[in-house]
Amino acid sequence: MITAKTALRRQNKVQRIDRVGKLARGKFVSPDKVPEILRRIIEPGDILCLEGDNQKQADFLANQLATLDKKDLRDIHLVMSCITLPAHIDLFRKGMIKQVDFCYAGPQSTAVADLVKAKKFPVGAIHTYNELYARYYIDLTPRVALIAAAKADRKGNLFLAANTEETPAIVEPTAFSDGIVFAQVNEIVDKLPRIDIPADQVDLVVQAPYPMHLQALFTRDPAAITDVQVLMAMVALRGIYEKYEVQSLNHGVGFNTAAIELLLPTYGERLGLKGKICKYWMVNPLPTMIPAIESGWVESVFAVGGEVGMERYTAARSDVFFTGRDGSFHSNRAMGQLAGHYAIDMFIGASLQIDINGNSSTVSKNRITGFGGAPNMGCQPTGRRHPTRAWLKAGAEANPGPGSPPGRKLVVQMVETFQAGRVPTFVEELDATDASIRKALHGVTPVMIYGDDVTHVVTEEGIANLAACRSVAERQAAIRAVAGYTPVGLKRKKRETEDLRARGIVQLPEDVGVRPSEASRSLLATQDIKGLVRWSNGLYDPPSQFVDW
Amino acid sequence: MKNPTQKKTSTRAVLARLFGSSARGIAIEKSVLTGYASVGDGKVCVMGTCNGTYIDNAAALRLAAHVIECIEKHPKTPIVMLVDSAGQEPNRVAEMLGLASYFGHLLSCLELARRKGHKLVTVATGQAVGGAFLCYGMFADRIYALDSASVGLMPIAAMSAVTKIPAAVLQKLSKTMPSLEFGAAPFALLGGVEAVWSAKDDIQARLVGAIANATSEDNRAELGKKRGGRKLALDIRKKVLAESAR
Amino acid sequence: MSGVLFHEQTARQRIAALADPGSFVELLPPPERITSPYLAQLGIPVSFDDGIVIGHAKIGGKKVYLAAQVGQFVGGAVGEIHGAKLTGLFKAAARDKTPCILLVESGGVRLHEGSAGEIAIAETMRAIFECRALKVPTIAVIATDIGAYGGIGILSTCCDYRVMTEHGRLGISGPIVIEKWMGKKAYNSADRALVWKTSGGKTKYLLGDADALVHDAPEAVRDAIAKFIGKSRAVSLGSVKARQKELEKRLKKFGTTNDPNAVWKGMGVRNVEAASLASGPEFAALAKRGK
Amino acid sequence: MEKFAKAFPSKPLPSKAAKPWALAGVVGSGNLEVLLERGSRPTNMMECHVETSIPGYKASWLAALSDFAHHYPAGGTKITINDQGASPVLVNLRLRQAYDHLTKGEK
Repeated sequence: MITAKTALRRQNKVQRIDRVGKLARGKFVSPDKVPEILRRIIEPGDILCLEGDNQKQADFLANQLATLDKKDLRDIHLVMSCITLPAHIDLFRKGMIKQVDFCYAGPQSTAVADLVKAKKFPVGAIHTYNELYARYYIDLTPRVALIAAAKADRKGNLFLAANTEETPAIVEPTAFSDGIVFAQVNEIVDKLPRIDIPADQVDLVVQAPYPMHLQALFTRDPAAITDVQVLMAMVALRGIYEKYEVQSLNHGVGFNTAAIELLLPTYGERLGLKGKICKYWMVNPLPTMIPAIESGWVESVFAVGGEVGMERYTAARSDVFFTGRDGSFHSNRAMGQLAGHYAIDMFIGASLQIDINGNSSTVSKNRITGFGGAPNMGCQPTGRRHPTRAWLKAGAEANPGPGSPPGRKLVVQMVETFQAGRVPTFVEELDATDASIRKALHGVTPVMIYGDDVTHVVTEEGIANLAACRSVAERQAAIRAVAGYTPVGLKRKKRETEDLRARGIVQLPEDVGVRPSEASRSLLATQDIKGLVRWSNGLYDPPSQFVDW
Repeated sequence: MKNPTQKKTSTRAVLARLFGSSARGIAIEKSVLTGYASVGDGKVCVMGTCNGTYIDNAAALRLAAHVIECIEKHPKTPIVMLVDSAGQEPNRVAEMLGLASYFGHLLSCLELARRKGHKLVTVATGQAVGGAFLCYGMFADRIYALDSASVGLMPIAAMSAVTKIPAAVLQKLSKTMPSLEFGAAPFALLGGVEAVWSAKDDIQARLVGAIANATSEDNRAELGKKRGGRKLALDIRKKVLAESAR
Repeated sequence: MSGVLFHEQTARQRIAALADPGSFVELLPPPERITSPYLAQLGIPVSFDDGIVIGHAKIGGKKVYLAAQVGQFVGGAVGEIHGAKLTGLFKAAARDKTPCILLVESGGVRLHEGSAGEIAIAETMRAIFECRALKVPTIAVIATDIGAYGGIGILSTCCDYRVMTEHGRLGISGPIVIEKWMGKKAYNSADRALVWKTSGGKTKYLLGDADALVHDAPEAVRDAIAKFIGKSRAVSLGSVKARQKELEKRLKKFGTTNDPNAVWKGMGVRNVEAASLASGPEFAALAKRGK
Repeated sequence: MEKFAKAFPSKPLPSKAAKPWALAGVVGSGNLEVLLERGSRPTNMMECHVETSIPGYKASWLAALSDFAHHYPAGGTKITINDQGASPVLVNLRLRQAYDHLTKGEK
């Protein structure tokens, strides 16, 4: 038997396609033939890439793959960014996977933790997005890639609509190494609105019986934003955005940052910050940004992915969003992550756990979530050379030595001191340091953002400027000072806190000009989804799970 | 919730026990009862449910129509309401059409009857739970239950499933809090039914007495306090009345 | 408008916003600590008002009795104390011939207290009709997503008038219960657009089960209440016969459709999309409410 | 459920308090109600009673209440809390709201 290892790649590819034979008409196959075709084009030992990030999923192909068994397919080295679907989990339960390299396991994080415990989840490594895409070009080049597109034309050209996301990052390394690219599409048409992937790079196409799965991941209902989150948002706006004149930035997915977006047209406007901050964004088309965009705050938005319901709005605001000639929204995950790494003043995000050194993680013994893209942006790009005001100002505070870059990206962790149910956010030691997790990850502790990269921690208690700390002990004291009534916070020493406050390393809300009693949801540009629809002049179509009228 | 229990054999038997041979005047259509019968020397209007059926929009309307007819054609005739219903079936179309309003309409018709001098007496014959009991049976002047009837909010197992409180905990508490217990007897302790009629009783005679003694004064809170099953309700109501009169 | 959303307010804030300034007098106020012995026994936090604030106040100078349920507290559900406060209030209203307004926010009977809550709802229904027989106006305001469900849904339909906002929901069985019963295909409870088209204020207004559809603002709710406290709706042979006809017609016309849009169209909404976006009186203007 | 009580030294409440009692917050998931009443003795202590659905956080409760007693003149008041898992920041916010209602009659 010829295996992938012994044959020339190109010859081997021809053989695989030959095996498909009459099951396909040219490139096109019918849905019911897909399991058999997968059986014929995938060989033991293959590196198989399944497209699927936290939003867009080649779910039809994944579901068909999961109908196969170990006797059909085995020893697969699975590479994919997000383990999201029950079908993905099935592949492991059936013992078809010999190794997996991935980034993130959001909805399946509990199932993944269980599989790890049962030793049925042989992890190579958990990556960040760009790290994994980079490895597709180095040592994890896919032999077969199963991808998803919105539309194909009769030649097999693909249109990716608003959700380009990671498709190019998968297709290019696969197609240019004699791998097989198999695309599921929602529709086959005569003429595409635009060509995102040329037919030349596509081997097989199936029109899926149902449209690909798209998760509305970035929609945050303003109704769920709390007064405390508004308080934190006000503190961040004054103590960081205003102070450093942050012009280019990324926002994580969360209610904290949604509160900031909704404060720009109200509180931000009152502070006279329009035009001074928040002009250039690397962020998905967040519905909560609509009021700021409509109020003229935003120059441009580049995104790693689309967002369900924002299609008409983004098309209408092509002056702000990147769009194709046809007017439809364009995203690119790899390029977006790259932009978020090198070209922004600030990354701000939340985390489930932060230790006394500022390391953060979303992993616990019972939930292995992984990383996604946050660490690509929430880190110091020491390869950066271009200056901006924020970068230089933050750099100066960090008092760089002769061997360090002069600037620093602002990497901000914004968290409440407690999670729901009085679970403390601040801990002495991360759950992620658990021995069994470290063992499964070959000795690596799954830290989301390293403490050394973090410049500020914002809580409802105030701001800790970690970049300005001069020692590990000082950094720990600064974190305790804003850790409130958590066990970590209760250990703070009054005098130490007062000293840090005198030096501006710790700032309470009043120190940055925020009165906590002012913090109220009524400051938000809108308090519900309906308001976002109104701000968009009816162009935003919220998914029906968000419609409460 | 459970499927309606089918007790086809017993419906006519129950009607016969209550109304003797005059039960022939009661029609059963899709488990909804409407008609007229005799109790003692007097004529009564009979309406209600059987077979543990669900009450939907149409059933509520048929019951309401019967009450209206009784008001128009048989002034002051006592109305006997029989209850054997598992409640309303959870149904989206029924909700969309406003099932609550259909029930509210049925209650309005009964209220009109009361104001026009009809006595209202309920006998819970089978299941008397949830919305089905609220939408007519519990609205009577006086409410009675056969001891075989399943009366109450819901059985402890169901309560446990919804509240996530272990059934054993609820079971134990129900010893001192009859409100948590399911059945005609604990419901009577709360004042929710005037009396429970046993199999040995002369039901027809009881019904005669019930109709004769019915008044439109709602006495349930008083009964609940007297019987010790609902210790707080009456005093709190009185307190509200006293404080608001100040 | 003040910009304050009615559905965002707490029960106490709602009362403060509706009543003439300083006019509200609470009955059985929190310092009396009349809390549920059932919840205490079950190890569930109690509340000093047991989830309902009651009292009297003036609205536009006219005395009213007011009750506001606290939806956050065990879903606003009715236990023995909560229910007794409610019954007492309507009885006081009947005694004093003073209008009674219930700001509804309740899933119905508080299961943790078993049948006591169910009987209390039945008793309150009797008290409501006592008011109505005396031409004392009773008004239910349903303006939040917790809405009026279960026994409280039925109770709300016993009042003279219902004031709703588009966020309010009125029904008996909630979407999760129905989904469990009929399956996700028949009713996906996460499809909130469908949930609101099924039980939301707009649909209820179109069908005539809500008497006013107002903006989600305390001033708008107050204006609607002010309009209704001067009138009442007698339960008469004529009125129940008319209602019987109306409900029969409704069942015949829409009883076989699954599609709430068909109901909207059938009740005179020409442009469903535009109507979906419109609120309160603007919605009412877009829909010539069918008979 | 966990239940505890403690009194904290606090400067006497200004005598011109607007109301005899004030209530802030509601009992609900992640929320609490704070009942603040005048007329407790001695007038240089703030008396606190807490009932919380999440046991094990007594230390952080006491620290938060102690800080409040330190920052606000609340001597001679009695605070009673029904809690369903509120975070300390929310506890603080409710205490302040109740205090404002009591002293200024604000809603």
